[in-house]
Amino acid sequence: MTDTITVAAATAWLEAYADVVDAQRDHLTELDSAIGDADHGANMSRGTRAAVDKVLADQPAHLDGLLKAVGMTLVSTVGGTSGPLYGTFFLRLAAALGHEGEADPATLAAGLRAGLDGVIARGKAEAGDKTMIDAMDPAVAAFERAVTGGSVLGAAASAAADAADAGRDATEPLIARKGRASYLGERSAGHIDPGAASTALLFRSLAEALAA
Amino acid sequence: MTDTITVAAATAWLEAYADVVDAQRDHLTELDSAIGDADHGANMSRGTRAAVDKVLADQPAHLDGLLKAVGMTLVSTVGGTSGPLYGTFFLRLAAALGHEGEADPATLAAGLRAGLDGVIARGKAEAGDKTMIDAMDPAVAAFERAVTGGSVLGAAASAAADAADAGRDATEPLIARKGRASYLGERSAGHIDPGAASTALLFRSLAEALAA
Amino acid sequence: MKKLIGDPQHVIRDALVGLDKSTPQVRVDHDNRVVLRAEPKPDGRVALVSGGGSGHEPLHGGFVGLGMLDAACAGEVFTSPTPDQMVAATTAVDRGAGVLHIVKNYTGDVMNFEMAAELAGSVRVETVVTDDDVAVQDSSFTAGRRGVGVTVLLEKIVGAAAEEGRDLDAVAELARRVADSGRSMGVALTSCTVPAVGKPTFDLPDDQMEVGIGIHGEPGRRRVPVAPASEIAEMIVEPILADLDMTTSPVIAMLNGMGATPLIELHLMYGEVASLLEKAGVTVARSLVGNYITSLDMAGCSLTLLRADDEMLRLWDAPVNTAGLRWGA
Amino acid sequence: MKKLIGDPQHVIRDALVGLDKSTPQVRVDHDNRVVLRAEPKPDGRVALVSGGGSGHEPLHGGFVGLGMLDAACAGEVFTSPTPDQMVAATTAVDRGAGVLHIVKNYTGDVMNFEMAAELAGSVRVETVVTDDDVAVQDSSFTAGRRGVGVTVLLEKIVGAAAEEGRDLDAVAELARRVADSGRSMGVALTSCTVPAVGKPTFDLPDDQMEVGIGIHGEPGRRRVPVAPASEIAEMIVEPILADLDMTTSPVIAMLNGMGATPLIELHLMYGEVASLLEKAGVTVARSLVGNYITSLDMAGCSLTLLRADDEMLRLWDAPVNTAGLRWGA
Ligand SMILES: Nc1ncnc2c1ncn2[C@@H]1O[C@H](COP(=O)(O)OP(=O)(O)O)[C@@H](O)[C@H]1O
Ligand SMILES: Nc1ncnc2c1ncn2[C@@H]1O[C@H](COP(=O)(O)OP(=O)(O)O)[C@@H](O)[C@H]1O
Ligand SMILES: [Mg+2]
Ligand SMILES: [Mg+2]
Ligand SMILES: [Mg+2]
Ligand SMILES: [Mg+2]
Repeated sequence: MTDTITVAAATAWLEAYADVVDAQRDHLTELDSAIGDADHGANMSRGTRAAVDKVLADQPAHLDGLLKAVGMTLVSTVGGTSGPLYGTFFLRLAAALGHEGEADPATLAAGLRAGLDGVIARGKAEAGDKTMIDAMDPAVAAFERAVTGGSVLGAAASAAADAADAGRDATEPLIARKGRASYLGERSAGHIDPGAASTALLFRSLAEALAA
Repeated sequence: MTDTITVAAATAWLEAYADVVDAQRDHLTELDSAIGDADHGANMSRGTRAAVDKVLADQPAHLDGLLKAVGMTLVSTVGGTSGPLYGTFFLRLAAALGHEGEADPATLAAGLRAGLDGVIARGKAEAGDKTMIDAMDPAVAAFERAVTGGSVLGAAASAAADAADAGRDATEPLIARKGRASYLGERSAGHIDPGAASTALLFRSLAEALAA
Repeated sequence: MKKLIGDPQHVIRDALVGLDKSTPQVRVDHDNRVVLRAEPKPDGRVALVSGGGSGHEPLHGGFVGLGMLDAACAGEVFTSPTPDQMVAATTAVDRGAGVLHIVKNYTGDVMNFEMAAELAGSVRVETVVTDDDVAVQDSSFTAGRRGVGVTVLLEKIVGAAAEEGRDLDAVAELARRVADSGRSMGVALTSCTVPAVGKPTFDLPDDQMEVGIGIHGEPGRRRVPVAPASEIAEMIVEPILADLDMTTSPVIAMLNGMGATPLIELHLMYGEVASLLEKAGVTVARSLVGNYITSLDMAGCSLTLLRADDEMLRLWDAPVNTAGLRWGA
Repeated sequence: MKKLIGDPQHVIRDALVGLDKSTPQVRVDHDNRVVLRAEPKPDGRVALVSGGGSGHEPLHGGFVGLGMLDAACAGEVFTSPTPDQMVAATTAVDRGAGVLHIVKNYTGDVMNFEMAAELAGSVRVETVVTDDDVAVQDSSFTAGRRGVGVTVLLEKIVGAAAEEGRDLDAVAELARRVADSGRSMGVALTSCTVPAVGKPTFDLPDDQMEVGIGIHGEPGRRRVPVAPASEIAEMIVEPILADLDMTTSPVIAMLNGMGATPLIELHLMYGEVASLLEKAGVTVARSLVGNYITSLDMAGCSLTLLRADDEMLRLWDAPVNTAGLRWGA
């Protein structure tokens, strides 16, 4: 058995993500109520559900087709801040994985890095700004380290998910410098960033899909 | 000592009324909240206070001047339903007592009856409609009976006040057929009418002023 | 109580200062609490005076100006103004052609305007009383139906007629015709809080609403569980249509907010109402959605339908320039 | 949650139905959730497109019509619309002279409009970003100041300029000048409730208010005890005047309600604001008091002051015919 992410696995990733976002919808909104505008749960749930529907209807045969459909659907159904950012993440990932039926660990690592770079380019946030970057950046780095160290995909994704969780938790004391939470100034401290929480779920879903 | 109501006693009546209305202001409003629009306390307090101010400033020498000033001030400061009605009551009372320094029990009885008739003419309510009439009508009747029976003014006023209290309490089960409370239909039952409550205070104040 | 106010006893005084400063269409006589047109109308035209308790803004002060009222008397919150105020307004705006008093049917308003008409001396006064609230049933056993939303439509239509130079009898006749042709019904999701009282007039649990309310924060005819907009639309459309056939001519429809209901909800409710009217064969010729006759900070809405003939529609479309209603000028 | 709605997930869809039916000035593209003028403007004129999250009504859909916007994109509640909607709006309204995108400064809005401008193909697009909220301090360490009330004034003034036939560069230049010349500040007495969430976004005790709020139900910069209107006026006037000298030319003043604040309170607040401005030597040339850019059912208000030159005042006075703002037409 070769260690790759297939179209089926990527689809499973997306489905797992949509499911956990639905399950955590109120929690994500709760987080966004504290330092934002109480829509992150609804935004992510609307977008991931639409992406699943699109992918199940289109049944794309290649990774780029699949992930591009996800990215486009997120862009055109989510809106807000998370729509363009998660959309960009998947569009860059699609481009990096290419017109293939599967991708090996190094390719996936490069794809995740490309996705992260896209989010940074679009949102212009840095680590420590109390955004989804604070979960995404350590997750991608952990994934790369694991792959470089010879881990199989499942283990690398699991390490990435753990790093994302830690990154998410580490946003709690931070004062936000990007997004809506930044308007609160010091009052933003003491709350976990909602986008970091949804990013942690993204990597946990990947780990689950690749472990299965 | 002759048994009359003097300008001083009438002034004391008005002052006692203004004081008790102030003290019961929130209670009157409470009653009006249940079946009206929550302004009866404010209305009566604004009007009686303005009437006291007017009378203390003008120092009218005769009963008609005094009571007309009270009636006009109520009309021009209260508004709402109670303004024209209590205003009319005092204007008719003034006319009946005439340009005199004092009035005997029979004259006062006739004056109160004239006031009541004025309120009925203006408001077109009948006994049992759940309005101030339900306190005023038995009060005036009791006053007349006492005077006819030979009571002194203080005793007659006290009998009137008791009758007004009873009339007020008797409004509780009634379904309103006049004023705002009538809009509630059957929901108006179970609450004392605010105007009946302020009328009971009017007669209690008279009894106090004439007992002193 | 959370309100943008100073001393709760002086809310009307203070609000009139702001109305005056922000509204070029009016000037305020602060002593009498009368809102007057900044530019009085020409001699020989019939003038329109209305007024009532405050707390219904923009009614009436916000409807003073070209094509609508000449003066509005502001009472205390939910309390009819006094005859003195009405006399001051009437004498100030009379241009020799007489004055129409527009009175909402409440015992206090009717009595105070009656006294004012008696006291207005040489000025010829006619009175129209609006009583369009179908929530008040058995009106012979009550103070009669309340005057609510039709008052707004009447002030607009009759204001335009007065502007055209009709005489007092014609203006009063038209006013009565408008009053007879309109019906309203309202619901409340919350009570309101009278500033001088400091707490809500009535308690309404989170899962209950009042049906058949007036505009004075009074409870309605009945309390029902909170319902979706489509069912609320039925609660306000059906009693109106049951009371007056609205299919015989086009109607002017006003979906009115009670003060604390945001426009997005009024839009949504209007959609539900419009689809019921369509089904019932009612043709809406003109519509108005917004806060026009309110109950302080009450959440809820009311619907007013006016059976409008061609003349009323033409007068409706005529220019109006007030703080609360403006077009064509 | 007490609201006049049906399914909380479909509030925007349902509200657009009602807006469409009640507003002759617009027609709604329900598939794209774009509000368009019923009568498109003539060829060769620059078109104005705005949009943003819903919940701010009448902004933006209520400002579509002659003299103001050509199209407005409606996002979910408090959520920027998507680039697809903006592209649909932009291509629908382009009359060959290009399109101005009017964007309130929020990360999501800016990014989605950016993507839309990239995707708009052959249509020439210029963008103006409003960022007038002085409550956001240290704007270099944040997402920058929020775009709030100035957006309304800009849409009116720049809409009039586009109507006159100016080219896209001139329209965009004017728009940036207006954006630079306005400042806003807001307070909230209550939170608001997002329909899909069903409970208030934040808890605010009965004796506390938020100072320095935006328009998305977010908490403000600080929480203070509820204060009388005169002190609240200081809280909103002073930070604006400290940020931009408003004495060098006359200003347009907008005292805006957040959605659940009744007009009587806005009048009263305007009186307090006007007297502070007078003392500070600020001349108010035009004023607007009412609900123009709201936060669902939030109680509170915001003040916007725009330093207006003669050209802006002339364009302000030009005819406008929209559901939310209308005069001269
Ligand atoms: N500039 C940015 N770069 C990256 N992520 C950002 C940026 N601004 C905000 N975010 C993320 O977006 C999340 C909010 O998303 P969401 O609530 O869906 O959108 P909105 O803030 O427009 O309501 C934040 O919690 C944060 O993680
Ligand atoms: N037609 C009437 N005749 C006599 N009294 C009346 C009539 N209508 C109402 N009232 C009295 O007026 C009282 C209400 O007064 P108030 O609250 O001051 O005025 P409003 O009802 O205009 O708010 C009622 O409680 C009732 O006693
Ligand atoms: Mg959000
Ligand atoms: Mg009352
Ligand atoms: Mg009253
Ligand atoms: Mg949002």
